[in-house]
Amino acid sequence: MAALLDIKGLRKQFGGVTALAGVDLTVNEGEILGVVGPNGSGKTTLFNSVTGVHRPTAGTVSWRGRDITGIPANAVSRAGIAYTFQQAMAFPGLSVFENVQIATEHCSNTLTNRPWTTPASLLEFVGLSGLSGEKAGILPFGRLRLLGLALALATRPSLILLDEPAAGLNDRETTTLVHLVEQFPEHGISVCVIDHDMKLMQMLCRRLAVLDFGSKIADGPTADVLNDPKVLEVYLGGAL
Amino acid sequence: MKSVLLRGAVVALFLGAVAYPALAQDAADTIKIGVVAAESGAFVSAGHTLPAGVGLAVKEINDEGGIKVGDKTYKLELLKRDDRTDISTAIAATQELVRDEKVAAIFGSETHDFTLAMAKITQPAKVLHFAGNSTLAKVLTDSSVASGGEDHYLFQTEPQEFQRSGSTARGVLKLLEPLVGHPLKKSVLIVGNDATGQFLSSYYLAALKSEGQEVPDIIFYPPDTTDFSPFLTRAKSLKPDVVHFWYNGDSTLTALPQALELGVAPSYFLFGVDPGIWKEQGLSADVPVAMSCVPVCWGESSNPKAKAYFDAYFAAGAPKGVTSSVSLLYYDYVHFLAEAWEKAGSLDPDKTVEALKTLHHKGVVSDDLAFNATHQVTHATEVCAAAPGGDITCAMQEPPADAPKQ
Amino acid sequence: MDILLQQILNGLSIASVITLIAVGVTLIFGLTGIINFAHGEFLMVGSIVTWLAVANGISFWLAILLAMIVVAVMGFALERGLFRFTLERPTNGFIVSLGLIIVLQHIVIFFWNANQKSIPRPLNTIWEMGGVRIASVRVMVIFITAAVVAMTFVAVTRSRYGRALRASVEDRDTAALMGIPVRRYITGVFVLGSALAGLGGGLLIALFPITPFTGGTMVMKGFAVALMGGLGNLTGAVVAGLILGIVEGLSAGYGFSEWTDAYSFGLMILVLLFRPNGLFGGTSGPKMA
Amino acid sequence: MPASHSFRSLLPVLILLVLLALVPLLSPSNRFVSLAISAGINVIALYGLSVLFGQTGILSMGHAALVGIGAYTAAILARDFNIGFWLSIPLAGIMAAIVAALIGIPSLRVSGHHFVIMTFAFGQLLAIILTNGGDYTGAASGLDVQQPVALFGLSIDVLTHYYLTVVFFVALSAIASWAIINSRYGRTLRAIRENEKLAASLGINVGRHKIGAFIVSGVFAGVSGVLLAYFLRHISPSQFSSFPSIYLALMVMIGGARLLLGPLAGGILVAFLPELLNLDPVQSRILYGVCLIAVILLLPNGLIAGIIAGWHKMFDRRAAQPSEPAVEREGK
Repeated sequence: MAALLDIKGLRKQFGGVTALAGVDLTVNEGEILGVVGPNGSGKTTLFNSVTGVHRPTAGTVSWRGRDITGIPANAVSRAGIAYTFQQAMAFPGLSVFENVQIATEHCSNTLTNRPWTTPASLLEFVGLSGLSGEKAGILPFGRLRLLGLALALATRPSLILLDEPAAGLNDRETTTLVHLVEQFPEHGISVCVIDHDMKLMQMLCRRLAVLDFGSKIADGPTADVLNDPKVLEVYLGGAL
Repeated sequence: MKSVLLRGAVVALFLGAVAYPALAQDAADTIKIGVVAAESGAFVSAGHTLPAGVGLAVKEINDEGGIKVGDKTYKLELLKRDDRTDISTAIAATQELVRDEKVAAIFGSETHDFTLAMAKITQPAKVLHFAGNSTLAKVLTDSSVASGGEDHYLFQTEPQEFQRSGSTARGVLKLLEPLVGHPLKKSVLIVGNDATGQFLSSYYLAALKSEGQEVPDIIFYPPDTTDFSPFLTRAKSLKPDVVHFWYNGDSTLTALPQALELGVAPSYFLFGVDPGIWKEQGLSADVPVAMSCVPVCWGESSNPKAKAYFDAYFAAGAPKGVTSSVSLLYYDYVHFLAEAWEKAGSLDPDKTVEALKTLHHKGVVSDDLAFNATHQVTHATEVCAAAPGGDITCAMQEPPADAPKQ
Repeated sequence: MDILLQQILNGLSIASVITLIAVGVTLIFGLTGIINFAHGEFLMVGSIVTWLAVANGISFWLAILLAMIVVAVMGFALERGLFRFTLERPTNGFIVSLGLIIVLQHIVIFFWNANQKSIPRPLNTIWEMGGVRIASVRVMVIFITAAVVAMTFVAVTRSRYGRALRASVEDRDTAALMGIPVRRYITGVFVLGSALAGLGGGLLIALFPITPFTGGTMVMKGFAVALMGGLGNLTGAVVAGLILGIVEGLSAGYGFSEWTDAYSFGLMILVLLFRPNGLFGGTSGPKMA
Repeated sequence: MPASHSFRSLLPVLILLVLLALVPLLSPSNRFVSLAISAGINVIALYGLSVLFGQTGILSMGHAALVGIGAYTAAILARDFNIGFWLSIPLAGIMAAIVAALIGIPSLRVSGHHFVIMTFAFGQLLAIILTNGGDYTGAASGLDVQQPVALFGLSIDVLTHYYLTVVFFVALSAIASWAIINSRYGRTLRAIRENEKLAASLGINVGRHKIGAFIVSGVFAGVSGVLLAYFLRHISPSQFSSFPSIYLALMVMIGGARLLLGPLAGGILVAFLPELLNLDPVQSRILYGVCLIAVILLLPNGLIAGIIAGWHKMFDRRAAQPSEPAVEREGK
C-alpha cells in the first residue's frame, strides 16, 4: 500500500517550548491509524502542523509524494485532507443544513466515488436529518461533534484526521461514532485518529503510534504496541 | 403567500403616511420668502444668524404695512427651513420652497457647497437667490449672470473678494502701524483649510503684496484644529511683523491666546472677530490686535445705523456671537429686494433682476448698496484695532478701485 | 534650534491632552466592552460644567472637581439606564452612543446656545528659557495628566480589582464563574472613565475655548491613540499619545501644514498594520458582529 | 434549499419597491420626493455595506469615502471626458471597487475595532486628499456636475423621473443583494463571518473572499456616488468624510444588516424620522437622538427583525424564528 501521508522529522517550537521534537509518521491508503499519548505529548500540535493551522519549525510533510509542508489551511483541505477540531466547531448562526451545504460547495476534488456528496445524504449518514432546520449554535455537544464529522466528510477527503472525536460523548454515541468511522476505508477514506481513550482506540485502530513529550516512542500493530514495555512504563505507569 | 403580501402593504402604508400633501393654499396678497440655514447641527453658530436677520427685516416691512407692487400692497410671509448641517436636507428644503411653496425669493445658506447645490434648483425655477458666501464669485461670471445664463437670479451679498481683501489689508496695516510703533514689512497668514479659507487667502495674499508686504508663508490648518501651537511656532520662526488669522471667528479666538502665549509676533489681525466679542469675553492682549467684521461690527462701530440695527437684532432673541454681524448680509437685502419689487412694479423675476441691478439702496451697511455687473455688492469694510490693554478704534476702509494685477 | 525645541514641547502638550482623552477611552472601550462614541460629548459636558461654575464665581479647582462629579454621575446614569442593555450586543451600544452625541450636543445648545465658551486661564505666568516659551497652564495639564495616568495605571494593573477587570473582559462568563461581580466592575470602570472625561473637559476649557461640537473632533484622536496603544493598555495609551502628539507637532511645524491630519492618520494605519492589536497589545475589545 | 423557498424572501422587497414606484401617483410634496431620493441613494450604498458587514461580518467606517470615489469619478469623467450619467455608472463602480480592495487588504491582518478605526482613518485621508487636490479635484470647494441626465431622450432631471431612476437602482441593488445572500458566494461569506478557522479548514480562501466582499461593497458604493453627484449637481470633500460613514454604519445596523429589508428600512427610518418631529430645530434634534436610542434598545436585532417578530406575535403564529436563511435573525 502506497504511503498516503508521509511526515519526516517534523519539529514545532513555541518560543522555548518544543512541542514536536522531530516526528516521523506515515499513514497508508485505506488504514485507520491511531495516535495516542498523554496530554501535552504533541498530538494536537502534530495535527495542526499538518493541516496548516501552524507552520512547522522544521521537517517535511508530503501528501501522495508531493511536499505540502506549511501550505495554508484551505490548500490542505483542497488537497484532500479533512479534519475535525478538538473543540467541536460549527457555524453557530447558520442552520445545520446550511453548515453542511457550505462544506459540500467548497470541495474542489472531483472524486465521484464518494457516497456522501449531498447535504441531505451527509445529514442522514450522521443522523442529524431531523435537526437540519435548527441553528447549529443550539446543538448539544454530542451532536455538534457529529456535525463536525459531516462537515469534514462533505469535502470528499481521501484522508480524515479526527482530533479526540469521542471527547464528551456518552457510550451510546461513542459506539455509533465507531460504527460510522469504520465504514470510511471502504469508501476510500483513510483515517488518522488522536485520542487517549484506549478502549476506543482498541476498537477502532489496527495500528497505533505513541507520542511522548513530542517524540514517537512506538509505532506498530495495536496489540504489540499495548504490550511494549516502554509504552507501558510511560503511558500506563506500570503493567496493564 | 397571504402573510407576505400583508407585510409589504403595512410597511408601504407607513411610508404613505409620511407623504403629507402640499400646504393649504396661501392668503391672497402675500409674497413668500424662504430662508434655508443651519438651525441645528455643527454649523448652527453661523447658520442661526440668517433666519434672525431676514426675520427682522420681514417684520419691519410688514409692520410698515407691507410693500406696494403695481397697484396692490403685499405682506411678506417668511418660511424658515433648517438644513440640519446636511446637504440632502438643504436640497429637500429648497425643492419644497421652490416647487411646493412657490416662494418668490430664497436667502441662504451659510455653507458654500450647500448654496451652490441649492442654486442648481433655484435658478432654473427663476427664483431670486441671495447668499453671503464670498466663494460665489467663482460661479458669478459675466456669461453666467446674463439673462438666460445659469445664475441670472443669483446674487452675492458680499463684496468682490479683491475689494474686501484690499480694503481690509489697507485698513489693518494703517491701524496697526501707529500702535506697533515701527513700519510693518513682513506678514504671515494662518488660514483654515476649507473652501472659504482657500478662496479668501488667495485674494488677501495679493492685497497684502500690493500694499508692499513681504508674505513668506501661508499656513493652512485643518478646519477643526484646537491646538494651534505648532502652526504658530512655525509662523514665529519667520519673524513676522503681523500674523493674519483668517477666516472662522471661533478658530481665530481659539488660536489667539496660544499666539500670545508663544509671543509669535508684535501684532495680530483677526478676520471675522467682532470687538463686541472681544469686550464680551474680556479678551486682552499685550500687543496691538486688529479686527474686522463681516460686514460691520456690532460691538464697536463707526457706522451710526449699525448700533440701532444690532440693538433690534439682539432684542429679537438672537445670542451675541462671533457671527452675529453675518445677519446683516441678509437683513439689508430683504429691504433691497422689497425696494426692487416696488420699483419694478411687478413680481416678475426678470423685471426684478433688472431693478436690482440698477437700484442704489440705502441700507445699514452703507448708504449706497448696489450690485455690480456680476451680481456682487461693493461696500467699504470696517476694520477696528485694540491698543494693548484697551480702547478700540474702528474705521471704514474704502475698497480699491480695481483688482490688483494677478 | 529653539524653534525645534518649542515644537517638541508643543508636541508634548498636544500629547498630554490627547492622552488624557485616550485614557478614558481605553478604559471604557477596552475594559468594559462598551463602544461609547459619545465620549467626546462627555468631555464637552465637563467643559460646560466648568464654564458654568467659573462663571458663577467658583474657583477653577473646585469647578474641575464639580465637572468630574457631574460627568461621573451622568456616566453612571447612562450606563445603568442605556448601556447596560447593550452589553450582549456591543454594536447596539455604538448606536446608542451616536444617539447620545446628538442629544448631548443639542441639549447644551438649547440651554446655553452654540457660541464659543471660554474661561479666564487659571494660571497666567508664561515661562521662557532661551527663546522657548511654555505657558504654566500647559505644564499644569501635562502634570495632571501624568498624575492621573499613574493613578489609573496602579488602580488597573496593580490592584486586585484591576486584574479581575481585565479577566472579565477576556471572558465575561468565566470571570463571573470565579465570583467576580462583572456587572459592578463594568459600571465602576464606566464611571471612572466618565470622571476622567469630566476632568479632561475641565482642563480642555482651561487651555482652549470650546463649542458644543469640540468634543466630537477631539475624541476621534483619543480613539486612535487608545487603539494604537492597545485597548485597555494604559502604557500603550501614553506612548501612542506621545508619538501622535510629537508627529502632529513636527508635521504641522515642518511638513506641509495642510496635510497635518494626514500624517497622524497615516501613522495610525501603519502602526495597526504592523501591530494588529496595538503597540503594546491589548484586549480585542467588545465583540463586533 | 429549494429555489422557490428562497424566492419567497425576495417577494416582500419587490412588493415594497413596486409600492415605492407608485408613490409619485399620490402626488407627494417635492420635499418628500427629494428626501426619498437622498434616502434611496443611501440605500444603494447600504446594500453594499450589508454584504460587507451583514454577510461577512466586517464593519467599515469608510464606506462614505467609497461613495465619494464614485461621485468624484462621475464628476471628473463628465468634466474631462464628457462621459455622461449612464456610462459613468459602471466606470465609477469599478473605481470604487478598486479603492475598496485597497481598503480591504489591511483587514486580512487587522480585525475588529482596530480595523474599524483604520477604515475611519482611510475616510479622513480621502477627504484630506480631495481638499488638497488642487484644481483637479476642485480642492475644498468641490466640483460641479453639468451633464444633463437623459434616458431614450426623456430628461431625467425632473424630480419624479430621477426618483424612479433611483427606485430602479434600489431594486437592482436589492435583487443583487438577494442573489448574493442566497448564492454559494453568500454562504461562503457567512461561513467566514461565523467561524474563520473552520471556514479555512473546509477549503475556503478566507483572504480572497474578504477582499471580494470589499470589492462588491465598493461597486454598490460607486453606483450610489454617481447617483448622488447627478442629484446634488455639486459635490465637496466634506460630504464623504468620517461622519457620513458613521451614519451609513448606523443606518445599516438599525435597519438590520443581515436582512434583505434591513438597508431599505434603515435608510428610510433615518431619513424620515426627523420629518415626523417638526418642533423647534434644536428640540427636534434632541427628540431624534432619543428616538434612535429607543429604536435600537426596543428592537435590538434592528427594525426589520423587530417588525417580523412583532408580526408573528400579532398573528400568534409559532414564534419560532423563520427558517429561511435570508430572514434569519442576527445571531450572537
